[in-house]
Amino acid sequence: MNNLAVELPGLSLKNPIMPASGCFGFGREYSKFYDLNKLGAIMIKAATKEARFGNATPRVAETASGMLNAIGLQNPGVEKILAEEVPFLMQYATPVIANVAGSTIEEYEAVAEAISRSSNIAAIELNISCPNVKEGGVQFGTDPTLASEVTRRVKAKSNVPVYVKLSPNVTDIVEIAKAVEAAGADGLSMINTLTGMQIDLHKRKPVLANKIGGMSGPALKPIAIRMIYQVRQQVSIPIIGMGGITSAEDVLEFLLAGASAVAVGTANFQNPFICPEIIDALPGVLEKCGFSSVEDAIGKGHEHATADISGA
Amino acid sequence: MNNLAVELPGLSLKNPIMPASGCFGFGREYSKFYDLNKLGAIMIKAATKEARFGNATPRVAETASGMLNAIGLQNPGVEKILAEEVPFLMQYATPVIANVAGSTIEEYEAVAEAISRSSNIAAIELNISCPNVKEGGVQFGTDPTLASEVTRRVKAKSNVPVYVKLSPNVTDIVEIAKAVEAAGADGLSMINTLTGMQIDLHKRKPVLANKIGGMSGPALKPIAIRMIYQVRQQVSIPIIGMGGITSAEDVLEFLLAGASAVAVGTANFQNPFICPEIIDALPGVLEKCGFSSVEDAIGKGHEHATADISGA
Amino acid sequence: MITKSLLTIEQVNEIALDTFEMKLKATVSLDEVEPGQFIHIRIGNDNAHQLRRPISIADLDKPKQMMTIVFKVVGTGTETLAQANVGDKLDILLPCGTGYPIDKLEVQKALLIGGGIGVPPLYYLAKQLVQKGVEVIVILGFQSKEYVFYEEKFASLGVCHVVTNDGSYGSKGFVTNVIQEQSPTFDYYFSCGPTPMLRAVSQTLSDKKGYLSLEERMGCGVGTCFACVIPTPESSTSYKKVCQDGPVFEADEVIL
Amino acid sequence: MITKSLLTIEQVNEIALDTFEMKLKATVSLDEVEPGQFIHIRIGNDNAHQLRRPISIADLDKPKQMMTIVFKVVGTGTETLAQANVGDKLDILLPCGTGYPIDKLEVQKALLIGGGIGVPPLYYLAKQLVQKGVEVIVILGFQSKEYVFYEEKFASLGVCHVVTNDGSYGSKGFVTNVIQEQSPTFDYYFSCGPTPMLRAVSQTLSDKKGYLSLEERMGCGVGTCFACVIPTPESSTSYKKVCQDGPVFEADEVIL
Ligand SMILES: Cc1cc2nc3c(=O)[nH]c(=O)nc-3n(C[C@H](O)[C@H](O)[C@H](O)COP(=O)(O)OP(=O)(O)OC[C@H]3O[C@@H](n4cnc5c(N)ncnc54)[C@H](O)[C@@H]3O)c2cc1C
Ligand SMILES: Cc1cc2nc3c(=O)[nH]c(=O)nc-3n(C[C@H](O)[C@H](O)[C@H](O)COP(=O)(O)OP(=O)(O)OC[C@H]3O[C@@H](n4cnc5c(N)ncnc54)[C@H](O)[C@@H]3O)c2cc1C
Ligand SMILES: Cc1cc2nc3c(=O)[nH]c(=O)nc-3n(C[C@H](O)[C@H](O)[C@H](O)COP(=O)(O)O)c2cc1C
Ligand SMILES: Cc1cc2nc3c(=O)[nH]c(=O)nc-3n(C[C@H](O)[C@H](O)[C@H](O)COP(=O)(O)O)c2cc1C
Ligand code: FES
Ligand code: FES
Repeated sequence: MNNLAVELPGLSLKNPIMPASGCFGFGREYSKFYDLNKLGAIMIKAATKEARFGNATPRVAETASGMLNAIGLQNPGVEKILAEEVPFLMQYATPVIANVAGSTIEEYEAVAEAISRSSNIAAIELNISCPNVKEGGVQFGTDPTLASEVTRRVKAKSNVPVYVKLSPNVTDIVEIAKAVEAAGADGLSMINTLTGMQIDLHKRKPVLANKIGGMSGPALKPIAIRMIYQVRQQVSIPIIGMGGITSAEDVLEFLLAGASAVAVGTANFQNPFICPEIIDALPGVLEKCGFSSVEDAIGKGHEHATADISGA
Repeated sequence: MNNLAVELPGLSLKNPIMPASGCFGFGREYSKFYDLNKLGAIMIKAATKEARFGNATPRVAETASGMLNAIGLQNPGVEKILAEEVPFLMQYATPVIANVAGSTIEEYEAVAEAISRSSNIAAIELNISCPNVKEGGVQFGTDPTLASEVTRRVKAKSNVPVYVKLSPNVTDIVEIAKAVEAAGADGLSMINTLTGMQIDLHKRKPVLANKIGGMSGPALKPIAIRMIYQVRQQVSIPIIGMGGITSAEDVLEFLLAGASAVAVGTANFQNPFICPEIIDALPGVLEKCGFSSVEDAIGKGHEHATADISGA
Repeated sequence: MITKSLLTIEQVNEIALDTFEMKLKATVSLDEVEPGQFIHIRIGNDNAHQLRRPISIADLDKPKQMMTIVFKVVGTGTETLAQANVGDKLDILLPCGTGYPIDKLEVQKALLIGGGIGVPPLYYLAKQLVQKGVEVIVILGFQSKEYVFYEEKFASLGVCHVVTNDGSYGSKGFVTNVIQEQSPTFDYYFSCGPTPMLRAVSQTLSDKKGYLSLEERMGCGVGTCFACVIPTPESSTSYKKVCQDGPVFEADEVIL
Repeated sequence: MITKSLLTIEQVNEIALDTFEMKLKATVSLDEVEPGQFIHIRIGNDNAHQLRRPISIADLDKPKQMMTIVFKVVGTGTETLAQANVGDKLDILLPCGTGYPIDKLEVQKALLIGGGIGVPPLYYLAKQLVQKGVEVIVILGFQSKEYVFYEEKFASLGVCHVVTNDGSYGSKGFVTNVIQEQSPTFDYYFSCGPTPMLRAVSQTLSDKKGYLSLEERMGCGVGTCFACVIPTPESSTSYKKVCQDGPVFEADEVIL
């Protein structure tokens, strides 16, 4: 038996590790580093209705144990992605999760509809949390009413499960999570980046052309763990967790907090082999911490173990 | 002329560097490392009406380029602080800023009143953002109506300027900043910690006894810079900035974002000499970046320099 | 007075599983250092690690300005420390905390009880006691055989019992089992180890006078942040700080 | 194909103010590496630095598997790199990007124009061109005298003009001033330096064929993150990726 396997709506994962949207392109580049069959799933880069160029450069900056990005949803548009990018991934026995973005509810609906006409996509990750575009994106993720509305309408157009990707830039993440659960979301994906800024001391202006960007990487992990832990206590749909994962130990921490699977983003840039390395290390870490399987560990950080009096 | 001096409501600072509340106790310990006269000001540990023990331990955890704390406002109560702690600081020509906390508006008022009876406190830092107590604290900092109400009532009881300390755990920090400005705040102090969690893989429960704690340190800096930059554009009262400062370069980044002075918290734990070291390094950093003084740099990250075509 | 200084690593040895002994050369005087005190070590020199790590002083050679520490790799900080090379410098605060007040005690016979990484500070304590003419009996508890260290060193100073949780070395069980079986006589006991062990020890020896050295997660290590407080019996808000008032306390001074 | 490997540092020298030359020994073959390609270097081995740093290949000795890089300390990453010791290993991605396509070009005479830290990749390019029998003319621009490096190395390969912004060495001004004054004849120009310089160069030489090597902040360095895109003339959404399609582009292929 494979003790890494996880069953989620629409997703039979051989292991709980997938690259995060926007950090793996459409898989071609990293497929030269290793066999993508190894991955639990692949979350591809955000799709909008039409092609977008995205923001001006610089688009990234490094922060302490993290980075800022303001790519701005650059993509060739959903039809081109389905026609030219996704077929490449069909050679792998690895489910593809499409990240759906938009500026209006109608655009979200149109992208979801296009994806539903394809048979190559296993699930939708509904991105209501992109902090890097002027319109849409994050405002849908910070207002429970809008979040609920876009979820409901995208669900109606979709023939695959919809995981709603939440923004951490909110006062009360549980409120948003409950709203999208009530609106029919099949799962949650959390968290997207936290908005931040870096200022260039010599140029006397923000480093990023977009001024503000989304912070990702290990710096974000405590925030992600806290939010997943809180949401897990009040919502019952499964959570795909992400935010600063760089090791199998981090994966277990997300499982304990209540995630059923995880995505690895920024760490791919530091180490292109990070996903397979984590997958290889995970069984050992589970065993060392006394878990028989991934399923066994999910949510276990909510039960409280008692201390022992051993001498060491 | 001292090019580090800054004038703020109630505070004539010889330099813009002060230790942050909760990271410097009441000054006694660090006074053994260096002369506290060196500091621009001192923000002392939070005071409540009665003595509080705070949370159970463990109270701190390390995160990537940051830490979590859940001290829980442990303090001997405002009267004891005024009688037993503050007099020690009176030997120094360094203004003392008292951090005022509470669970109810009445408690905040009572603490502010007690402080106003003392002549040793130069300003109040109104802590409506402590994430580590069950009641009060952060809820006042996340709701603009409550934030405005507590500010207005504390202002009415105070005879020194009131700097309201904002929580970053909000969807829209500008809204809160505007509310407290309208309620009469003399300045802002931003930001407090971002709530996070860490889970112990072996014990299968959150590391902190309080489960959730506040994240501070360099990991927080991009968030602080972004929030100060945003607030600076819409609010005119001065800002004391903080969040992850570990160097004079960081200080300049906060000044450019719009802070008029800064506080250094977590970095004191890594290096007890961090405040004097930053103060000594600041003139050189200002000069290298073309600023004649601290006042000259404040808010300068909002004007956009043009690129040059130099060969390097 | 606590100062910040650099210690040069002169030697690193793995003396038991995951357990490293490090010999450090100081440039500042170590004359004022007392048994039971600790150093607060910065990890790395960038921002990755914000908190220092408290490690007890396991041995001192004051004339030579040499210090020994012994630590177990349990996380990223101690792992980084274990990978340091001879010649590297450690940024430390020293001496931290309040040690065992042996100069103020009337003691002929002492019982030393150490558990796991609580063993190291007892070694310098034992040496100091023996030098003062005190007879020492030592009980050391470890998880299992692979983790045992310093047995011979202690044995050269007095009677030394080793106990392992799984019985893979010495007797099987906890340090408290040895206390109960051996019922040693002594004036004072001195114990260091994880809190559950100290709790068991102080309950078992509730009719004796003793000192406990506590472990608590620390922020500043110098008394400012209130991370490391432990409640005391006086009132519901009374406390001591492990980093400053401790790590060594009289057994009845704190509530474990 | 890009691979991840470790390079061992065999030598580090400060060759100009804040400018370091590093000689690196590879364990993988460097035979496929082309002039203008870069390596993407991990900084440190903990989490403090999430992004690798792109540094051009300044010279290669393929039989000996030796590589030279030259970099200027401008921030925390290059500062950490400059503090590395001989014997340390660098975790790198190699070879990244697309270099100067000199094997596909008909060229007798080439003009090389480098600015600041854009100078290094031109050195290996110049060597390769000269080896192919191409005559090279070199113009190097630096901020000021203290930053000048590799002048003699280039001078041994062809005519080399140095210009500094402040005139403290060579002629005063920008590389474009030298182009205008000297009006050199050539078939192709090859330029590398900061974007404003490349823009000026390509405007000055708008009637000539040339290649530009661009600098852009990078995330992945391998084409997945879209951090490093540059617009191209075809449409309002058309682009190239500096890390993958570049860093070398034909001058009219991209919009600077
Ligand atoms: C006064 C005192 C003396 C000590 N002396 C020794 C000694 O001589 N040898 C030795 O091996 N260990 C000793 N310890 C325990 C040692 O400090 C921890 O094992 C060490 O800090 C773990 O760091 P880490 O980064 O490897 O673990 P991590 O778990 O990654 O550390 C994360 C954080 O938790 C803290 N932490 C984790 N475990 C402990 C613990 N048991 N006690 C206190 N803080 C902890 C760390 O300091 C750090 O802030 C002592 C602790 C104290 C309080
Ligand atoms: C293809 C390519 C080749 C390069 N070759 C060289 C070389 O041979 N020698 C050399 O000295 N420099 C070279 N650079 C520039 C070099 O990458 C930067 O100077 C370096 O990344 C700065 O890192 P830092 O941490 O010191 O600076 P920081 O400012 O602290 O870096 C912060 C972030 O900004 C990025 N960044 C900062 N400046 C630049 C820049 N000018 N270009 C791209 N990214 C930048 C860093 O990579 C990092 O992600 C090259 C850049 C590119 C794109
Ligand atoms: C360069 C970059 C691009 C990203 N693009 C997207 C995107 O298109 N859609 C999306 O939902 N999230 C995007 N994200 C967010 C990540 O998917 C992920 O939620 C976040 O980075 C936190 O995970 P990490 O810390 O492992 O990177 C992007 C992140 C980065 C760093
Ligand atoms: C251990 C600790 C205790 C703190 N206690 C208080 C407090 O009592 N009152 C308060 O307003 N802020 C408190 N803070 C928040 C700091 O004052 C500061 O806002 C925050 O830590 C960000 O700055 P830094 O990253 O430099 O630490 C505390 C922070 C830490 C780390
Ligand atoms: S560790 Fe800060 S008070 Fe003890
Ligand atoms: S740096 Fe990631 S696509 Fe170029």
